[in-house]
Amino acid sequence: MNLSLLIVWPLLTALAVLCCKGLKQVRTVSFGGAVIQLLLAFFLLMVYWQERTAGNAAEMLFQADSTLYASFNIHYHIGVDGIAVAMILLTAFVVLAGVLVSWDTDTMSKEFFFLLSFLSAGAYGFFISLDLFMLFFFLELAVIPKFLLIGIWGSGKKEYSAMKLALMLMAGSSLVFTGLVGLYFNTGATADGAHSFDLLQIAQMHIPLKAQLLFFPFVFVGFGIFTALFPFHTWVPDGHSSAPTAASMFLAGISMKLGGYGCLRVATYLMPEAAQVYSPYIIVLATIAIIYGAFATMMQQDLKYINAYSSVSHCGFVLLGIGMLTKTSITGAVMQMVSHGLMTALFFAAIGMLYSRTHTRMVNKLGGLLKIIPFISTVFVLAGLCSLGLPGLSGFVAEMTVFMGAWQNPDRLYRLATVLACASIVVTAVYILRAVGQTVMGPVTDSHYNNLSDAKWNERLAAVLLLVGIVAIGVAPFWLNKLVTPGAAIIMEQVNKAVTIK
Amino acid sequence: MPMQSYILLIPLMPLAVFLVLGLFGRKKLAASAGVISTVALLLSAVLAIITAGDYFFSTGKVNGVYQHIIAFKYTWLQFSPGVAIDMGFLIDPISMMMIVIVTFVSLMVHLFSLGYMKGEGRLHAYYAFLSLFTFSMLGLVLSSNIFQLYIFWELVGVSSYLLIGFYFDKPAAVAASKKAFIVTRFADLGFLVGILVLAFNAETLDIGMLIERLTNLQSSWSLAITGASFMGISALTWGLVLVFAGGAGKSAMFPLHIWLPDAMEGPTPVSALIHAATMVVAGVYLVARLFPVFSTDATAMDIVAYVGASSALIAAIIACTQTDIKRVLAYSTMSQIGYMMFALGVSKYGGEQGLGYMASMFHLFTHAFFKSLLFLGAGAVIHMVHSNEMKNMGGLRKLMPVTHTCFLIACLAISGIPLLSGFFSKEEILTAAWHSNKFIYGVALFTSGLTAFYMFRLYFSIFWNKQNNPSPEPDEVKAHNTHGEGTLSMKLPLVILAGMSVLAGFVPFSAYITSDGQPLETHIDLVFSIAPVVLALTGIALAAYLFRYKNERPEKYSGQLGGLYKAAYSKFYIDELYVFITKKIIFNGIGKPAAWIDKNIVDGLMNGAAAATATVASAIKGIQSGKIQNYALYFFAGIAGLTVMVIYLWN
Amino acid sequence: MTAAQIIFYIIAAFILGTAILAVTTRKIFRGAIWLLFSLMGIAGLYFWLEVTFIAAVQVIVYVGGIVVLIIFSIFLTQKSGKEMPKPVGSRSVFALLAVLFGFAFTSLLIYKNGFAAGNAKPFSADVADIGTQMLSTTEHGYVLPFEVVSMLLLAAMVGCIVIAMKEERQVVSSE
Amino acid sequence: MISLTDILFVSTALFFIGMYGLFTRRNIITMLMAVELILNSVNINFVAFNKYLYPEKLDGVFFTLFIIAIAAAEAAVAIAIIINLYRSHQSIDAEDAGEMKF
Amino acid sequence: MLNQFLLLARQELALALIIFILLFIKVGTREWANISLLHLINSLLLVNLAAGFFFPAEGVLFNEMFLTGKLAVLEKNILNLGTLIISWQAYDWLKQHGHVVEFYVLLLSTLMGMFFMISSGNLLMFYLGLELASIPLAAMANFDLHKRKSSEAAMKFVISAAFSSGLLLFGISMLYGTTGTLIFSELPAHLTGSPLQLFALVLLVGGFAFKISAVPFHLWTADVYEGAPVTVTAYLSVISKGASVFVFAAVLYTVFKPLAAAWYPVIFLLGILTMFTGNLFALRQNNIKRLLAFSSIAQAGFMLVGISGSSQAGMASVVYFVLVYIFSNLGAFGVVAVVSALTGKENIADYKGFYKTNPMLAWVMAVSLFSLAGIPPAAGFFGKFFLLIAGAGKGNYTIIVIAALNMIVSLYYYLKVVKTMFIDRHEQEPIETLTIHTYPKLALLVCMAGIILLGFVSAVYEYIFSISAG
Repeated sequence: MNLSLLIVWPLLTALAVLCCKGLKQVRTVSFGGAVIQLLLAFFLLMVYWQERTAGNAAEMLFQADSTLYASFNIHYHIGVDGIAVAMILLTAFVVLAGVLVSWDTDTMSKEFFFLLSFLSAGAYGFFISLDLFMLFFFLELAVIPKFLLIGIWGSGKKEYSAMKLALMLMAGSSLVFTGLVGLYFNTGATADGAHSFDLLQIAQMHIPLKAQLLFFPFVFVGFGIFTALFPFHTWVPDGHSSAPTAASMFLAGISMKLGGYGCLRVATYLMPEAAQVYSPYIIVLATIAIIYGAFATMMQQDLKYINAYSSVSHCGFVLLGIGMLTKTSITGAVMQMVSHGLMTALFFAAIGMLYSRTHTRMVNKLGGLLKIIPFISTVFVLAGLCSLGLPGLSGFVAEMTVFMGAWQNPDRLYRLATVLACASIVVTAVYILRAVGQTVMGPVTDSHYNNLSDAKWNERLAAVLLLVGIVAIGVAPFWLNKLVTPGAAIIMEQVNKAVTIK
Repeated sequence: MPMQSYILLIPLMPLAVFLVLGLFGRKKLAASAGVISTVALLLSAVLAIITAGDYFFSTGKVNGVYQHIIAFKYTWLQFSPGVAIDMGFLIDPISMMMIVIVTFVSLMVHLFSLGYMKGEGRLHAYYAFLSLFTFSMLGLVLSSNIFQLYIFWELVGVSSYLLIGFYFDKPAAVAASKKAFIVTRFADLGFLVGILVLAFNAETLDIGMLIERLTNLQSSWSLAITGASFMGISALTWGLVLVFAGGAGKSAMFPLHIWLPDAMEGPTPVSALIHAATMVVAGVYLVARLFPVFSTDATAMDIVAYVGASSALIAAIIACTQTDIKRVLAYSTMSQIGYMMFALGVSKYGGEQGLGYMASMFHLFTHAFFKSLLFLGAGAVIHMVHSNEMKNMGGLRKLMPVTHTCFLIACLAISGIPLLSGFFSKEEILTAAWHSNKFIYGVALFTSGLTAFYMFRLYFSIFWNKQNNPSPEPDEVKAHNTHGEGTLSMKLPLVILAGMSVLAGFVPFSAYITSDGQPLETHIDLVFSIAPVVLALTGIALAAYLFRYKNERPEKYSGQLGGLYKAAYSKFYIDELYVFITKKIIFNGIGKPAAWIDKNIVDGLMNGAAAATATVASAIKGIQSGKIQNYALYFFAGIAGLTVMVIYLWN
Repeated sequence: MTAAQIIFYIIAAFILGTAILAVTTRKIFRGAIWLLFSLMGIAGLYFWLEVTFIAAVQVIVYVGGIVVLIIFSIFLTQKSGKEMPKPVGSRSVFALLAVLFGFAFTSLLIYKNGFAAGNAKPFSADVADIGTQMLSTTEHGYVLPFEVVSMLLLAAMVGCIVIAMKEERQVVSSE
Repeated sequence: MISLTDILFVSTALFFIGMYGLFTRRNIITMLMAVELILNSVNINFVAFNKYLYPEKLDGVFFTLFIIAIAAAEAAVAIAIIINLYRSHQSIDAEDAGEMKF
Repeated sequence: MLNQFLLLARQELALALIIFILLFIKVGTREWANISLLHLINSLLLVNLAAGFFFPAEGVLFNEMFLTGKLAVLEKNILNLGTLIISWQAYDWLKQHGHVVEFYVLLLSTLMGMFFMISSGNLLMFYLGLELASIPLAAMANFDLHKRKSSEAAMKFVISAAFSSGLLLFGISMLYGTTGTLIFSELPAHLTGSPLQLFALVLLVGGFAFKISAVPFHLWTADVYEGAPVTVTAYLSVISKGASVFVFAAVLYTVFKPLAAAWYPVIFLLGILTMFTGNLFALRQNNIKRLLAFSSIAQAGFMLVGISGSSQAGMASVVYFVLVYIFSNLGAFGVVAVVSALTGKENIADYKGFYKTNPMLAWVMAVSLFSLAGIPPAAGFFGKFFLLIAGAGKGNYTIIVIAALNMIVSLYYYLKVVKTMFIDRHEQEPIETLTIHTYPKLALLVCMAGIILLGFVSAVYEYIFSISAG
């Protein structure tokens, strides 16, 4: 399969959207585009399985490589492994759902859907990049559309949030950039003696330990900002809560995953020794994020803040999984990324649906909606249950994999971190049940609510789509596990190959 | 074996019902939901009984020992080589017993609900949740993998949450469901970490393998887990105690019991199913499931025993003072589970020493019948008077003769009156306790007296003791309630369960279910039985004295007991303690500061960085003074500075 | 001390003295005159250095051109005899310090550099040489810079005309 | 004997005198005068270097010539601008022409 | 000789030719209408640009006073292109202006000065080119004849320029005194690093720094940019700066190669100071021209980072960046020019609700600003990336960290403008929907095309890289 299609198609969609007139055309085109994205993603999954079952054991499949800038040795090098395929699937799901929930965006609809498609192109590009330059290119590509999406279509203190998000993400990518340049200059002799940005090539080389130690924090913290690494997570609550629904879904569902993916693919994979050295720090920060995010969530009143802070907590699991440096934990981290992406997108979609009807997101102002708008409320409850790790939904599987993997690391600090992380699922239960209990259960707090109408077809479709993903992972995690594990194994091989320095 | 092909159907039937009702129930199947799920469950129950019968009477026994059979196994999630979550069915005596109990009680509850829930809204959801619960519970008891068990464990918790909160527009129900879930979640944390500890050291999640590796004291796994220690306690103990914590949470053992009384906010049939017969004994089942491992560790066993015994006693004391009939039953449940738990705790593995194990399972078995009967009876009463409070009841024996009789049988059974089922199982427990721990025996004996007292306090308050308050006179009640004592579907389960409560004790239990699978010879020592029976009768007599007719004595005595009564009435202030810890310490002490820190310090750092930049920017604005001569001066200063620097650096 | 030396010192003192006066006097017209003297002094220095052509150009262009231009512009913009405002106090202190430091520093550098003393080789810069070289395209030819300068003068002229030409102007726009 | 260094001291002094003028004189015309002093000091440098050190070629002399020409052009443009400034500001005090700042 | 002169200096000669055509028109009897004049000039400039690409040749003229090569030709073509774009953008402003011919004479003279500067092989020619490139510019800054700010700007520019050229000359004289030659190719052999030479070097660097407005020699920039007509500001910020950067890099790399250890820290320090100062000042600006002025200062800092790389990649990335920068900055200035010429509004606050009324212009502005901020897929991203890689080539990662930090700060004020245009609502009237003439439109189109395509057409950079060796 030609992977470039994954970049080209969303871009074409975006261009087509620009040529449309009126909301109806625009949304039809972007819906069509998103559906085809999803089909492409499934097709990719299929051919990927075929290749793998046919015995193709290459690290990356469907590679394409052409020189872009010969003098800097920058290549257009793309390819996917199981991890990337999983992330691409996630993106396709979230994008389609995002298009569906923004069905009635009537202000500047053309721009809205254009930016959405553009964003998805960036995300796909990021996940298929095997060249650090390209990776960085796609990473930064997404910053501005997010700014505009929040700033124009957002709510509340949207300008502040948009600016904060843009600046903090820029800070993240700046750090990544520094790290990448550092890496680049430490890639000594390739075949032709030049420096290299190529992920696979660099992985084969040995980056000097000193350089690794110097640049690992840059790369990791840089990507970490994207994935809400404590204490650089503060863009998450503000950004998510101000963003329009689709943008929140995209932000939490995909954008934060860029960071996790980067931490894994670039930081850990390319600098395995440094990953070992820094792993205690990662663990500490991740644990703080998990616990502290969970407790901070407990005190929030705004549903979007609740989900945003819980994202901080949940993305902490991703970092924890990566920091634990065991194959299982890394697999778990990737599964958590996918799971959290779907779950949080669903959550935001549900919150968006509630908000568009009740015009409030305050937990204490809502109540009893289960009776009035059962579909939306059920979706909301399910998202909540997924968030608190109900078996049968994706969150459980991912978290448990992280825990299992984490426990394999016998160090006492790591054990403590694992126990604390486990403890957070209790806190998660507290805040989720509080939100669910006050919002959709209890007596109806406002007589206006009695006239609300339940979800329309587009909203239903969006929710069902995401739920299908969540349940597919939750009930049958083995396929995702099988998809991800080889990639995680390769990364761990790299880590284990590196001399243990601790 | 044909068994394996249809054993899958047992849990899948309710699952299918759940899915069908959950997806399509609201619009199309609202009316027929109850019938569909009842029929499906009937099939399940029949299959379960056939399967169990097949196992116990023909296929299960090989060389006189009941085998552990893996009926089905599928790798669901592979963590690392050897460590995987398998979805499998483990067939052994206790799982067979459990599927019978679960399907049977569930069937009774379904039947009862047909009448009890008539006219309620969202019945499809109710039956969907019930089916989900039944599925999860069956999955739990059949689990062959400890993580699989955990998965169903959680699912059971969620279905319990959904069912308790079924009346979701009642804030008390929402709060109770939340409390139940969170408290058990907290306990599950222990279970989870326990699994991690055990699985890490045993390098497997398969229960059979786990037991095999950890009980073989010479194996490398066993050496590793006993060798590793944390805070002076071996990893094995840690793991087992943590796992037990999970079980204690689910089984409402002191001090994690606080959710159970509140859970009575749910519909009464639900209480009968979940909070009497099935889910709450999951903790006992869990310990029993891992019993071979538990039995290798004395510390863990002691903890199990003492937690069980103290729960039994405390719950019994509290039960004496409660006025909400369902709460009385809830505490009674807790007390009885305490019995089962300490029975396990005092037991050993294998042979005569394993009496406690067998007794515990026996009690679990009998308790399921009479306790669900008690709940369903209470449900029938509540259905009648629309209240849970004792003071609104009284003299109902005429109005509800069937209920009255059944309830009486159940009360006698639980009190341990000879020839009823409770007597047999309780005797075995007391015997087991007597043989290993005299202190616990004393506690248990005292508790059994208390049990008789509070059960008959309940019985007399409901069915005798004419009520004094003017509102609903029995006649009026009758006038108000056109449905009288209830439909046949409500009475039938009561009668069936009453029958079971009488007969269950005559099952030769020790022949089938023992710690090591080999039949055990047990006998009832009449002399030994005197003390508990006399105590029980004393309790009943006391209850009759106090509550049979309306009088001033209860208040007088409770006044005399003073502080103790008040403390027991307030459930020993454990709830308040929890509220203090959660609200004051966790909410105000951790949550609020965390949110505050995030808003002010962490975010303040980010905003501060921006503000600092702005400050610097405005501080240096003077350089751009607009005065050309200043510019020239800066220019020259730049040149001078750079020159000095360059010359300095060059040298 | 030879006569040449004495003359040099006199010229140097004259140049510097008048230059200092030119930049410090409070009367602008006098400043222009002091500048004139200073430039004349520099022309004298060129004579002393035996580069007569430069000296002549100095007199013609500076004295005859630039200073006249400056004096004209003073007439245009200033009431004669009016004292100029005092320099800004703090700035003159800084300026003095900067200048003194600069002078000391530069002098030190020049002193330390130790240029070879005396003119070992003969040096002649007569008008004819300069003329031929100026228009030569061969080695040591300066025709290209010459043309460039001519372009510059042309452009400067055009610019001056546009800017300084008196126009029909309405109101001085005050933004 | 007058050494090159002596001449360079003179030119350097002139350079900094001009600079001082530029820094302190508020009248823009006098600032321009100061600039002329600076350029003259450079001229002296070029001529002196040429004569004393590198007499084979007339590099310095030519440079001086071009500087003089450019100084004239510069002065002309500057004065035109000053006159224009005077028209709009009614002042040629450098302190008055400081509207744009920060 | 003459043939060679015609061939090698054809770009300069072409400019001279246009200047003379204009002068003839001016002194001729026929009154030309502004519009037809502008048509003529714009066509001439287009031809001039196109002609620049033909017959590239390398060679030396006049005893190394003039040297040219592929890189020099390319640089001049880049400047030609920029000038053409600026000329197109100036259409609205110039068509009402009374001195169109004079404006173009001055403009093209300065351009010619820059060409000579680029081709100079000799300090004298370099100096003359520099002066030719700056003195007429001072006059041009005053071309809004009736505006106070314009006069003030011109005054500040001319005095600063005179002062800086005085210092530069002092430096050149010292260089001459210590080496005895003015020819670039002969200089390196004589550079010993004596303190006086270092002093001269710093003075020379100061002169360049003044032209590219590096801190602390930048103070004139903001005031002049704000006061001067938008067109002149654009020219100053792009063409003048670009040319100086080209020459600066070339001079440092070739002439002062022996003193690399001395100038490297200087460039490094200047780069850091320039980035920080430019960005910090830009944060608090309310006038769009002044904002762009400080932004262009900050950009100069980035260019210095590239220069500090002192390698083939350094040279190439600087040239490439200037090309990108021309498109980006002129895109932004083009919008400002149109708005300023048609409405006279130059404050950022005036742009509130701009997207509602002028979506295309707002997009152009936004994309240009993103390119300036270095956000992909705009070419500015590639430009900055290459500059920084070149700058870090010597293993100096500090500068990368600092540059990255500055990219965050700069993003803030660029986004502030974007926010104003796209998000804010104007309380009163927003800028009305503007009808734009073909020329400015074309100019903006070219800019957009450049910004979007330049990054992906890697051949451009690779070509520049291949010719910037040595």
